[in-house]
Amino acid sequence: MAIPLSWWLTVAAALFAIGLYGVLSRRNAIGVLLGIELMLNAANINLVAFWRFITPQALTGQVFAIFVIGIAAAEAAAGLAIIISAYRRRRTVVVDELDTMRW
Amino acid sequence: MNFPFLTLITFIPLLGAVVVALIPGRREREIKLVAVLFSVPSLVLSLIAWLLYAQNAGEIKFLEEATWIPTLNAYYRVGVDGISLPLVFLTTLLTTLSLFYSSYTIKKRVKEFFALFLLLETGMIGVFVALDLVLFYIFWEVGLVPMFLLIGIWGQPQDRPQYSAIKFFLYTLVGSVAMLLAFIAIYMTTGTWNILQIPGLKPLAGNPGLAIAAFWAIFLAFAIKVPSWPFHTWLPDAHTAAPTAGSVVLAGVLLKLGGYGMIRILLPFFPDLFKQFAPWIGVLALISMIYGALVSMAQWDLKRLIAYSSVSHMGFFMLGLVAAAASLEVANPVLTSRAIALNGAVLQMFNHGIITGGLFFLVGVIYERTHTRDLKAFGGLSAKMPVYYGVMLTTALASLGLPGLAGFISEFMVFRGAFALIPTYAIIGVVAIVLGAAYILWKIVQHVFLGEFSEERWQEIFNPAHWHFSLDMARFEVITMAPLLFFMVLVGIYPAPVLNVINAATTALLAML
Amino acid sequence: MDFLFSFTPLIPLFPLLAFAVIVLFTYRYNRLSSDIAIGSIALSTVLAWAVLLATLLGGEHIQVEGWQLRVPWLPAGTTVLDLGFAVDGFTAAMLFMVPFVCLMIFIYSQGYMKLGQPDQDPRYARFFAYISLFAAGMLGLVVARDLVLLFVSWEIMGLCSYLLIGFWSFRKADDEHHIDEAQVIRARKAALKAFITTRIGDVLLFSGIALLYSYTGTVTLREIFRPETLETLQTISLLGMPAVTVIALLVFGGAVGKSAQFPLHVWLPDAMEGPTPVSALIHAATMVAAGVYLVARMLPLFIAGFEVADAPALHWVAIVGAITALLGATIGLAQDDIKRVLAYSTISQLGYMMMGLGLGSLVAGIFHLLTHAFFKALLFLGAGSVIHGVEHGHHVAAHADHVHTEHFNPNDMKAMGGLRHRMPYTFVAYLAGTLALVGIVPFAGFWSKDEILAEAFHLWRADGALNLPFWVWLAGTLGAFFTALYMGRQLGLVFWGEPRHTAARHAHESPSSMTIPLIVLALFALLFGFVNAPFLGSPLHHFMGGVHEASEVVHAEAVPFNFTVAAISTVLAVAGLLLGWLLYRNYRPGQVEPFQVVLGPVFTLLRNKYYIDELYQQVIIRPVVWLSNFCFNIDDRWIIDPFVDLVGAAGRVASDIVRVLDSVVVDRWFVEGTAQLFNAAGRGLRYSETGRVQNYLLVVAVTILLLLGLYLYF
Amino acid sequence: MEALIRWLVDTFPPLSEALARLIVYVLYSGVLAFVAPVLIVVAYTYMERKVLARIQDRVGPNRAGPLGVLQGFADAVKMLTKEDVTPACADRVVFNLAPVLATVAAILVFAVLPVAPGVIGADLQAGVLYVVAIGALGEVAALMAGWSSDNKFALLGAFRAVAQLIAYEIPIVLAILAVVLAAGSMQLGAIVAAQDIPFALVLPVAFLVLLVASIAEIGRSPFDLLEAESEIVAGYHVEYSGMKFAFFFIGEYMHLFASAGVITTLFLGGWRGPLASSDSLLGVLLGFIYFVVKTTAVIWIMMWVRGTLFRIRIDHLLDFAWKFLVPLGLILVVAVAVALKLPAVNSPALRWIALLGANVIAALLMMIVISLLARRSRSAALRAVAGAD
Amino acid sequence: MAIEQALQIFVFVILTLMTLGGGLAVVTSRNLFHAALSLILSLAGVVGYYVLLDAGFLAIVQLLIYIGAISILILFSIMLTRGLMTPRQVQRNEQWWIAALVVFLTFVVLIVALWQMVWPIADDEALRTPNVAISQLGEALVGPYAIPFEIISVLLLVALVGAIVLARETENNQGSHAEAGSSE
Repeated sequence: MAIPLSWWLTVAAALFAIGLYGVLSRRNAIGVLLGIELMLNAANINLVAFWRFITPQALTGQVFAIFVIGIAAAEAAAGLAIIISAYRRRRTVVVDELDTMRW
Repeated sequence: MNFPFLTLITFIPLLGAVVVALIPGRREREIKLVAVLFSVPSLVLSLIAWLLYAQNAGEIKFLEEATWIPTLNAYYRVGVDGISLPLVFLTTLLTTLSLFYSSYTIKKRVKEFFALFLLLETGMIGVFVALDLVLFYIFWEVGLVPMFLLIGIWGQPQDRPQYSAIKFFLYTLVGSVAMLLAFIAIYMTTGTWNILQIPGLKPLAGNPGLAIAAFWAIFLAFAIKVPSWPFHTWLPDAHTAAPTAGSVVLAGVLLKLGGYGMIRILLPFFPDLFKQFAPWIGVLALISMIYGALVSMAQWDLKRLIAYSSVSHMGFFMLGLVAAAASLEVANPVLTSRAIALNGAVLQMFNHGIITGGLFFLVGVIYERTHTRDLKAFGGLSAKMPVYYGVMLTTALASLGLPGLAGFISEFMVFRGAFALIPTYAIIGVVAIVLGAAYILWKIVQHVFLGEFSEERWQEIFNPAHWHFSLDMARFEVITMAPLLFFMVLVGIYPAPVLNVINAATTALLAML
Repeated sequence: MDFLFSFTPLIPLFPLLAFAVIVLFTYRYNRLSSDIAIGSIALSTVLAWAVLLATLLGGEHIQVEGWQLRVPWLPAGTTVLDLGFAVDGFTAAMLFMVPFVCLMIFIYSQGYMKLGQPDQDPRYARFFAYISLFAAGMLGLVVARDLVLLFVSWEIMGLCSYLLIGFWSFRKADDEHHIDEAQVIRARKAALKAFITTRIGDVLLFSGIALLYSYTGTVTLREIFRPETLETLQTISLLGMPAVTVIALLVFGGAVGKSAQFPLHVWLPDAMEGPTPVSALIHAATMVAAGVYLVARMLPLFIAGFEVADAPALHWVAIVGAITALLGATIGLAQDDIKRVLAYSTISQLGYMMMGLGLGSLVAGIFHLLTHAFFKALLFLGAGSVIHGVEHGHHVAAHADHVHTEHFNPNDMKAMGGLRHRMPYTFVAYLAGTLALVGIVPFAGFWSKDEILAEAFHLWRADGALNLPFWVWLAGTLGAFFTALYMGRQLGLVFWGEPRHTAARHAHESPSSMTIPLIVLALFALLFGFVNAPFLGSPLHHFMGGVHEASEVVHAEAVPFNFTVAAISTVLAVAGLLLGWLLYRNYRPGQVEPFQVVLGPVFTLLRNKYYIDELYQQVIIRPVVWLSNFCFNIDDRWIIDPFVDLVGAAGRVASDIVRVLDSVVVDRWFVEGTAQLFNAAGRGLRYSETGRVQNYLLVVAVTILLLLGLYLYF
Repeated sequence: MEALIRWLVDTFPPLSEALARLIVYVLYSGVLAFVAPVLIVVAYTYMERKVLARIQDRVGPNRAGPLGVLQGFADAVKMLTKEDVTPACADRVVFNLAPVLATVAAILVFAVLPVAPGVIGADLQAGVLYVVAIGALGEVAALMAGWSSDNKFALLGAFRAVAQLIAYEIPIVLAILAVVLAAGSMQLGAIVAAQDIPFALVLPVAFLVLLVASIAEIGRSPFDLLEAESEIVAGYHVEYSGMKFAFFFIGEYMHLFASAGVITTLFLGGWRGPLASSDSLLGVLLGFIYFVVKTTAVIWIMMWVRGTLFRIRIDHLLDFAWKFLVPLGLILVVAVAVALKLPAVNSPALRWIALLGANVIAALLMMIVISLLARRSRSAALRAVAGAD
Repeated sequence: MAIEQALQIFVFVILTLMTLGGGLAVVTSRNLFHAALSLILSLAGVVGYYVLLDAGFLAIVQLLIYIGAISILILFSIMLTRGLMTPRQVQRNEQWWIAALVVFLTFVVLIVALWQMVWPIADDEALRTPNVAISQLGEALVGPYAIPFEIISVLLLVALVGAIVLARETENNQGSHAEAGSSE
């Protein structure tokens, strides 16, 4: 392998940070969701990189990456359903305006 | 087996109770749904545990052990064998069905009802799985409170629910206090609370007087719960007053706590004393059987009738137990006969849970429609409610021990053992079977279903405005009864799946004595 | 041919399936349901006959040793209880009769329950479900290899009899179906009576089986009859008797209940409240035959007891049989209901069978069982056809006259008369059945009844003294006379003379679905006797006589044909028949009955069935009901409960005192103070909740950042 | 392919094996990306026109070249010389990317198709999964096109396209899953190798499901709702013209050929046929010919269907996928899995019979369920078909 | 070997540009549709990463599920809520600068952490042959990882049902809103 582990981890960390920024700063709920997807992918890159470099004979890393993808699918479906549901009820997907839980 | 089956089975309902308690009381639909859903994992897990339990191994499985109260030397120690496993399954099944049924019929203080019911389930299962006397005692008491409240709050006003609830509570409490004292006495001599170890240590062997006192103290606790004559009068009141689901669980599971205690604690701890006193206990069993049947025949209240029939049927259980405990000199392999008697006794508990639970559901069916249980008010309903008739008839026939249905198998085994070991008792006990047929067919079937249907009388008791489902059994009622009917037929036709498990455990237990 | 035996378990299965299918699925479709029921029993018949054929062809070995199949069923301690099926010559003989008669009855029922007609029975499909289950029970009984399966089938039949006798017990009284309220109540009582009465017998049988299982460790018939097993049973003593006798008596108790023998016979006549095909089913092929079958099956046990006891169970069988035979025949003389007469006739004929078995002859009893099944089914179905016809006549008459009629009972023989012209097929068939029942050469009943009497006669002559066989023979011969007498009376009342009611005048022949089974059964009533006719070499003896040989206690040779016996009974039969016919041929309604003129108060006694029902009511039922109320009062009002309440009241007083103390100090100060503290705290902290998820998330992120930083720093 | 590499290394010694391999694969992908599309589009548009014409009792193209064979080139020239219009409010970047993506998606499928013995771009372990995954790119392209056109018909077309493609992707996956179960591998090469009996004969129901669903997936009549002229003009590519439209057009025919090729590979034995083998050049050529012939046959069936059936309604279309094909596929997969695990199945012949049985059972079960449901249906026509009234 | 390594590094850099660039576009783009398309770009980069990391199966799965399913779903829902998605709208909330700061710090901390860490890299032999067949993966999923696998399945089912329930519920509400909505 020409590329050392730390590069991968750095890239993953960067992607994670970008995603986190999206989650924290987007006003739009779908934008938040996009950020979450990026974070999940960052985690996945880490998992696969660890698998590749640390335990290449074991399957754990790949298996967990698959689980993460599965969870991401579930999360996207449920999240979008919630967003559309909220949009239909409240006519908005701006996160700031969805503050029913406020004191 | 590392997977903590029993802990999960026992405590998921408790978690459910907490969750239900946290839902706002207005959200009745959600509360009902959550409660039912939280009772399902226990059911599934207990079924899985049953299937995983190696059929022909008699020993305790799924053992879990942890230090709990070091100062008391008390452990959190749970495990099941073939005797408790069917009862655990029975508990989870009946609870799930009760919750499901109640989610349609309970209208008042929904949240409290469901939370308490789940708590009750934890208490009941805990008794069956506990292998430590302290734990056993605590679970024993945990089940008491919710039941007390269920009867007191949701009971029918005309049945004096508060009176019945307090009666139930005090009766049981008297017994359990006596039991606790006896447990402490046992601990003093053996130094352990471990139910599995105590038999080997011969508790109270050096002090016969105290041993006899302890024996009767523990017996009192269990006999009240079973209930055996003359400690049974709480039963008809409690059953009558309790809401349908409460009656189901009361008859289906709570009575089994006593029976289970007799087998798990009384018999192994004091085998010799049990043998010595077997004739007396046998007499109590006979009185319960025949007296219960006779009183049952005198009832005009459907629920009371079934309540008394429970006394009679649990008498069968005691007879089997006595037969197993009192091995007289008979010229055939005693172990097999004793095992058969004990198998019959355990199976009788299981069957009684299924059948009488079903009967109480069915009483609920008619009560929810007419708000009366007076046998004289009905008549000719089979034409009006054919499905109800069919289901009730099947259940009633199972109760009276018709071959091909569950009740017969256990009665046959009990009497098979009793005839071999205590023939005189058996011959007297047979009378109860005839009486059973009489009160069930004469009172229940004939007065409710047969005869002429009178439209005027029906108009008096049935107000369509209060009943929103179909007149004949509604779908949720059929769904509630379906598993019970399935087990009645299954056990009646092919009892081996249930009996294999029981048999292995009872054989091991008897071999140990 | 042996592969045919593997079909044996299917024989009871088909009707059982029919039951399940009808009850669960097709109960809304009447024709389909009855077709399913008839089809299933027809299949069973075919299979049963195939098994019979295999047994016939299998030779001596199969007929004696039989074929069997075991299924492990009930784990019991270290052993396992098996269930199973078995076929031998005896079973095969029963398999010839049972499904076939059932088939005939099923076909007949289709007509009787008025399929497709406007007044078709509203629970038509259910009826077929029940009779299918009934047939399944009987077939299961016959092919059972062991006592448990036998008992299961036995009880299923009990249940079916309950359901079917009470079949008309819960509908509104209505004119359409000629149901009045009294009949509804009667049906319901009869059903309960049948079940409880037979249940008493069942419990005895149950005890017997449990004892047998306890002592021998097996419930398999074949194993029980092993000589060594029987010897063990002979040596064990129980209640002062050899165990084998006790068990045999208990088993016989079961048979007494099921086969309506003397002390427990009361349910059978009341069972007439069910639809007529049910009566035929109960009386001919299934229910009552079960008791006789059971005794015959268990005959080695009885005979083993015969050898060791002072008062052997076998004698009790004969005595009870003789008493029943006479009792039934005499009561039959005084009944008006056409079906009741036949019912008492059944009781009496069952007595004959028990007599035969009580004399130790398996074949004699069973032969009579088989022939009786055919001709009694025939008679009942014939009676049903008559009732059907008269009912129809009543209907027609009521419409024609526009009179809303007085209460009319279509079963009343005194309302009939002259029906031989209106219902010719029924009449011919009925006549054949009567002749067979009475025992006229060459009808079936002659051969079988004669064999029982000859057996008794033979045993008497062999001994010489006035021993038990003599009394049995005497009772049998007298019974034969009475049988002829009441049948003559019935023929005279029903078929001869002028119609005594408008209904009888308008009666008509029944549909072909009813008459065809009648004709077929009539043929059997005529011919079936020849399967064991002495001059043909008693084939049935050879076929099933050896069944119990393995147990080394039962003998099987046929008693030679005895002309004296035959002559005496035939002469008496002919005389009785003629007498009854002559006396009642021209009976007019309202007239004093000829028998009453002759017999006086005895006739009243007979008419009231020796007051046995009333006796039971006073001696058994009322005390039990009283006792149950007494126990209840002890429980609830007098002793136990009041004591409990007293204890409770004392506790309450004590608690009241403490309560007052508690509410002031503990509650007011501590508990409420704590609550207020937390309340205040909660009010202050609530503003941190902005309700925006991203704010919260930011907090989470900052926290994680801090934690990570801390982790790195340290 | 390997043989070619070996030949290259042997003939030009300075070439290392890696380099040779690179050259060969680059050449192959060049052929797939540039030559094949043109040939396929020209050949099959011509074929389609001819076949449709015959079905409609016409002659079809007959002017350009002998028998009109050059018609395709003529069309191409016309299309390339047309004005390239972009709507004013369009999202330009996305608008321009969409047709490229559509074509690329179709071409990418060829990378894993074994078109001749030993000739395959990449015999991936998860080959069939790749085929399915690439299909998703087409959906993205449709969405992009529809959204960026800023046209309500285009957007509706895109919606329809995505709903339809997603719906029919599931039966495709299920049908392929049945094949994968039967073959025991997801590698396309191995699947071809497993077909001693073509899977169309072993799993006829799966074959039919895949055929029908493929027609829907490439959006041809009777499932051409995404470009139904009478309803939404031309669907998602209504605003496209000229070169960009040509890309969509090429993409469509590539997709058609790719789908038919997948069906051929999975069900008709791919390149297999008498004498076809990777040993000799002749065998390879023969194999390629078999593949093309089989694929053309499948395409012909699709054209036949197009010429015969009329377009169905959008809700029926989705109902058909979700309520018929998906359950059928599920039942089929379960039945096939059970059939393969039956203890008695221990010889190829028995396997065949068991699988056929599983197919029959699945189809029957589905029919029963459908007829039961139809009896209860609110639609009188359905009930009449089921014979309920 | 050197060529191959250089090639790998080249590809890595391209992919990183795709991934991170796409990611930045996702979180900064004002046009949500573009953001979603950028997400696809970014995810495609991750696909390439997987290929580079010899996890071919994962790459295909990523392609199938992220690009084929999740992205489509997101695009779809963006279109469904299009009325509010106009680019004119401000897409950052008022806490964006705090978020940026925190994120940057997080990134720094992460980088520091992972560069400090000594990773237990496997030996060369193992590194060279990370050969994982799909069949092994499949057996692992139904073998040692069966319970998590089942839980994931249940989770997916729950999500499916939940999504449907949510959508349906709103549809019912839609019915009651219909009068109000029609006037728009």
